[in-house]
Amino acid sequence: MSEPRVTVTKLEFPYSRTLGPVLGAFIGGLREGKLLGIRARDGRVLAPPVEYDPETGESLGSEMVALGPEGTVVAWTWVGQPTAKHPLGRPFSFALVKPDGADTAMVGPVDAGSPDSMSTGMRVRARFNPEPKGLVTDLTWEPAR
Amino acid sequence: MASSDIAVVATAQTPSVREANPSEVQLLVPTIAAAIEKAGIERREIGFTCAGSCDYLTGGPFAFVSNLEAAGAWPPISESHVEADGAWALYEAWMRLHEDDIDVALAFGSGKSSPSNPAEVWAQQLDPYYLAPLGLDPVSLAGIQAQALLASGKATERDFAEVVAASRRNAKSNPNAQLSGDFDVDALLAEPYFRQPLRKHDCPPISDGAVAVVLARGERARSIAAAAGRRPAWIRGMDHRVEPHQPGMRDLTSSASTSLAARKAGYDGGPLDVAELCSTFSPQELVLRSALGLGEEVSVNPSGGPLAGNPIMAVGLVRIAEAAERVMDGSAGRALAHATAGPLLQQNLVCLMEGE
Amino acid sequence: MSAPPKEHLVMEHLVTLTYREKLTENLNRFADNLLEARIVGHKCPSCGRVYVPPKGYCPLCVVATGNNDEVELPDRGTLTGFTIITPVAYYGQQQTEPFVWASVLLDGADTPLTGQNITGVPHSELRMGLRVKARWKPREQRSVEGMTNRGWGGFGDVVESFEATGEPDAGEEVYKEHIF
Amino acid sequence: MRERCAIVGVGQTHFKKRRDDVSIAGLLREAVDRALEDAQLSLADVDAVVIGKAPDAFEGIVMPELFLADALGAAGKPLLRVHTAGSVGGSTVVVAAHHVVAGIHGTVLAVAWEKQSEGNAQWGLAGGRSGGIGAGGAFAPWMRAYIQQSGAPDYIGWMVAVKDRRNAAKNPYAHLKMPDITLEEVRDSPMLWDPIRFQESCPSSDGACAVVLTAGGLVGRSPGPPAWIHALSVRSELGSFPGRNPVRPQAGVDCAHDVYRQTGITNPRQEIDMAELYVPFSWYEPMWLEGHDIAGPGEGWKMVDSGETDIGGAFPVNPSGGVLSTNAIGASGMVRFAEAALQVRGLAGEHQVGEVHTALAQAYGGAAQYFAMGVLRDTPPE
Repeated sequence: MSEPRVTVTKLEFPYSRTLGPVLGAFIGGLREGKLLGIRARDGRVLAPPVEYDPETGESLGSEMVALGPEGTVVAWTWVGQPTAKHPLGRPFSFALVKPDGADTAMVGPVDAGSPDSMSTGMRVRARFNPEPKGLVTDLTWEPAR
Repeated sequence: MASSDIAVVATAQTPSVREANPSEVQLLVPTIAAAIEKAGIERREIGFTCAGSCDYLTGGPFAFVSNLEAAGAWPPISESHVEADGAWALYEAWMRLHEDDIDVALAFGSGKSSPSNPAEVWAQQLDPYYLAPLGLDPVSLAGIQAQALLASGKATERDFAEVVAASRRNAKSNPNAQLSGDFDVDALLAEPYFRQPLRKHDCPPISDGAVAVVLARGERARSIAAAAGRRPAWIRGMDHRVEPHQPGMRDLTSSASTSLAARKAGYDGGPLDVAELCSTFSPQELVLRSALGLGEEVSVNPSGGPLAGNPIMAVGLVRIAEAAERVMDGSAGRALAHATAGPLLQQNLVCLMEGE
Repeated sequence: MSAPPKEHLVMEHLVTLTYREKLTENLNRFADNLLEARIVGHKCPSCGRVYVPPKGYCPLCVVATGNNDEVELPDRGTLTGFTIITPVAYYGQQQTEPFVWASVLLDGADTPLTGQNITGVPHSELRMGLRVKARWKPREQRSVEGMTNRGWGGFGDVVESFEATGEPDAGEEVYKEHIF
Repeated sequence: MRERCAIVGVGQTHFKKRRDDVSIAGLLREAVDRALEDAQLSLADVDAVVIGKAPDAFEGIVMPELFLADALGAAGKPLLRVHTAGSVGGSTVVVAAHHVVAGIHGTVLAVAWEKQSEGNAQWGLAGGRSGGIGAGGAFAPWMRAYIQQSGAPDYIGWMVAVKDRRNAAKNPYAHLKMPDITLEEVRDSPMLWDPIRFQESCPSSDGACAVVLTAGGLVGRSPGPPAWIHALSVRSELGSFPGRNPVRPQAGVDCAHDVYRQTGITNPRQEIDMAELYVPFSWYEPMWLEGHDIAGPGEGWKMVDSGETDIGGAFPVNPSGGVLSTNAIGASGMVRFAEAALQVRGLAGEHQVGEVHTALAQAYGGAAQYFAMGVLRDTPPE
């Protein structure tokens, strides 16, 4: 019997997601070089801005708060061999970054060149895509000078 | 919610392998048949069947429909499906057995990870606005968690390696394991990073597999077990809890939902012989041990756990099956099984079982 | 703050997932045979039903079937059901004209081949019971690339169509249990 | 243990072709908030959340309930995802109710949804491949077989379409509202899959539905009238095998007989006051009337013909406008239960059919192989 044939199935679709006011404000903000969070009822500022309190489900309204442009690395890992699905084509860090002014951290890529440049507590700065695509990938972090 | 008269009475699973040539249904056909045969029951005695699988892992919308062909669905059966690990299918079947009108239920879980790139599939499980477009793969997420654990001072990289060495050592006696053997911790630590601070061996293998579990109630559970010369693994309690999704909005170095589920399942921290934990990455075993308050005397993952074989969508139910087998064969008096779902232990299920 | 412009409230995200897998042994042998213009199914050792394409098990008896259960079938059978599909446009859709989607029960089989094209009669004369025979593509044009393990596309691209034979229609007893 | 269980809150979104004003979370919360308001409860009162939707590929998110956990106020609670194809909305109510009936939890929130405009359901139904036949293409041969077997005239399908679209005009949440649609308009609409015409087919909708279920002892917390659950059943069968009767699937027969048995109903046509049935193509109304033994063989279409299934008829079917008027696939099965509950509670507003003591809710899915059914009443079980 011959070696079994390899079959390839591709599931591909260009999804079109409606964002609503809160997510829309964040993604729209990136287009304008702004980083936004949202204020919860208890005063905490959540980044990325979510529509409902993660603990209680309470609706948070839409009081957006300007954050950054710098932030602090809370935790990180190093991606030595990025794949085509990753936001950067060269080695980078996926990190939890707490933007200045926020009480929570968000996951994003840090374009740091080498894992030796990375450390918990390091300061990073937001870099915005000059040709925004309207995706969260319009935001990249880089080590602050 | 503790109920003392529902038990696991039979289990069957495929070996965990890197690539199985049979289709997912073909893996399920003999597995379900074996569980039913071990229970010594007629197929028609099953009053409720519940399946767990993932369309996107199999690679097509409605993929779960094919799995019905392994469940003996003619004449029609009372059946449901969860888009989740088979452990949640077992939860639904266990719940259904509380209603007194049926005595036997079947739960199964199945998944073939080999056709896909799991890193790409599971990135699509994340928040579609803030996380999925980053191509944020589960290994990178686990790397972030591992680093947070190191920074918290709760663990060291050597601890991670020791988990791996123990897993593969335990797996030597598990015929269904995919990875097993004797490994030196220092040698493991000399391996290069894959996602710093994780090395490849800190991550689970890519696996195909299936598992089926028969539950029975009261006298029927006793008679089934007696006929097989074993004892039922009585489910003393079962519960599952979820946490907020965003990794930055919860403490990654602990697992609050595991602790809560264990408490709700009636686990009081008392003596335990075996714990089968769905610790997909080595640091997660440390997080789960701590969340459950397991002492050194507890045998954790005697099967080797997910690091020795990770058939996603079955792997959680495999934990329950492995723990139940220890109770049924009398080698454990009290056993705890854990299953998880979502990124970085977002959702956790705990099942507490005892012998007579 | 002012409301963001409407176009900023939509996010376009192309999701692409690729699945590569070996054909199951039963389908791979089925494919080998199709390329040679032979149609080989599995006969359930328990109930005797013949499945084509072979599933590798009988879903009614829930027992596995294997190479020892192979049976060759004629390339001739009966139309058991059909729909004229007017294709709707969607991402990846290549069909633009109405097409026939018919089920053909080969003589001796217990499961129909679905999704077949029927020629030799106008669409208006399609009917259950119509007798048809495979019009095989030339050997070098036969392809089984579209086959997958996932329950659809199980017949590859090996025939031009099933063509009406002109035989008298089969009776209702032949197709009434196969309205799919 | 068997606890009594009632639906005390019902919420739906406004269903539309594209809800471009909200995120997925926002869409779900619209239904959840309405259901909680109806029950006069808050998220804090909910012990567990059960969520259902059709295939994940419709929106391109694997197990979306995980990212939606926050918006559902599920943190610290059990969250269970059901997926049984088109029947899933009904199955979700059934699974949620079992949490209560089994005595596991006191108050359960059930949510079902689909935001079809994020993707394309035809692409999803085709498994992402070219040459998809759509649900209509799959079901058309069976409808043709029904028409042949029953001798039903063509216009029966048109009548169902007219009835449901006109009913939908009375339902504030329905998607397609066509108060003036005529038989001629349906008859003259394009043939999609013979015998199904465009106006005899369901739309593609964005929307969500939510239901609050609570144990008998907790019903008093909600001021509105409860809809008591008297029977629940699910049945599944193989979608294709030699000898299968897809026109009258045995799983549908068994499921119906199971709920009749549980409620002691011996003559469903007499003892049930109204039904919400999953009818995505018009011919499925008579097919289910017969397939669930509400009407005898060949009698289902006559119930349609005589107006018996109209809002003012003796056995109203789909006064909400049904799936023919509103189809966010994952939600559609739950809407059947929600609308049946509204009827029993006397809260259906303009499409209330009168006094309803006993209502039947039904959903089906896959190749007409998955069934979920329930019987609701205005009085508690004994």
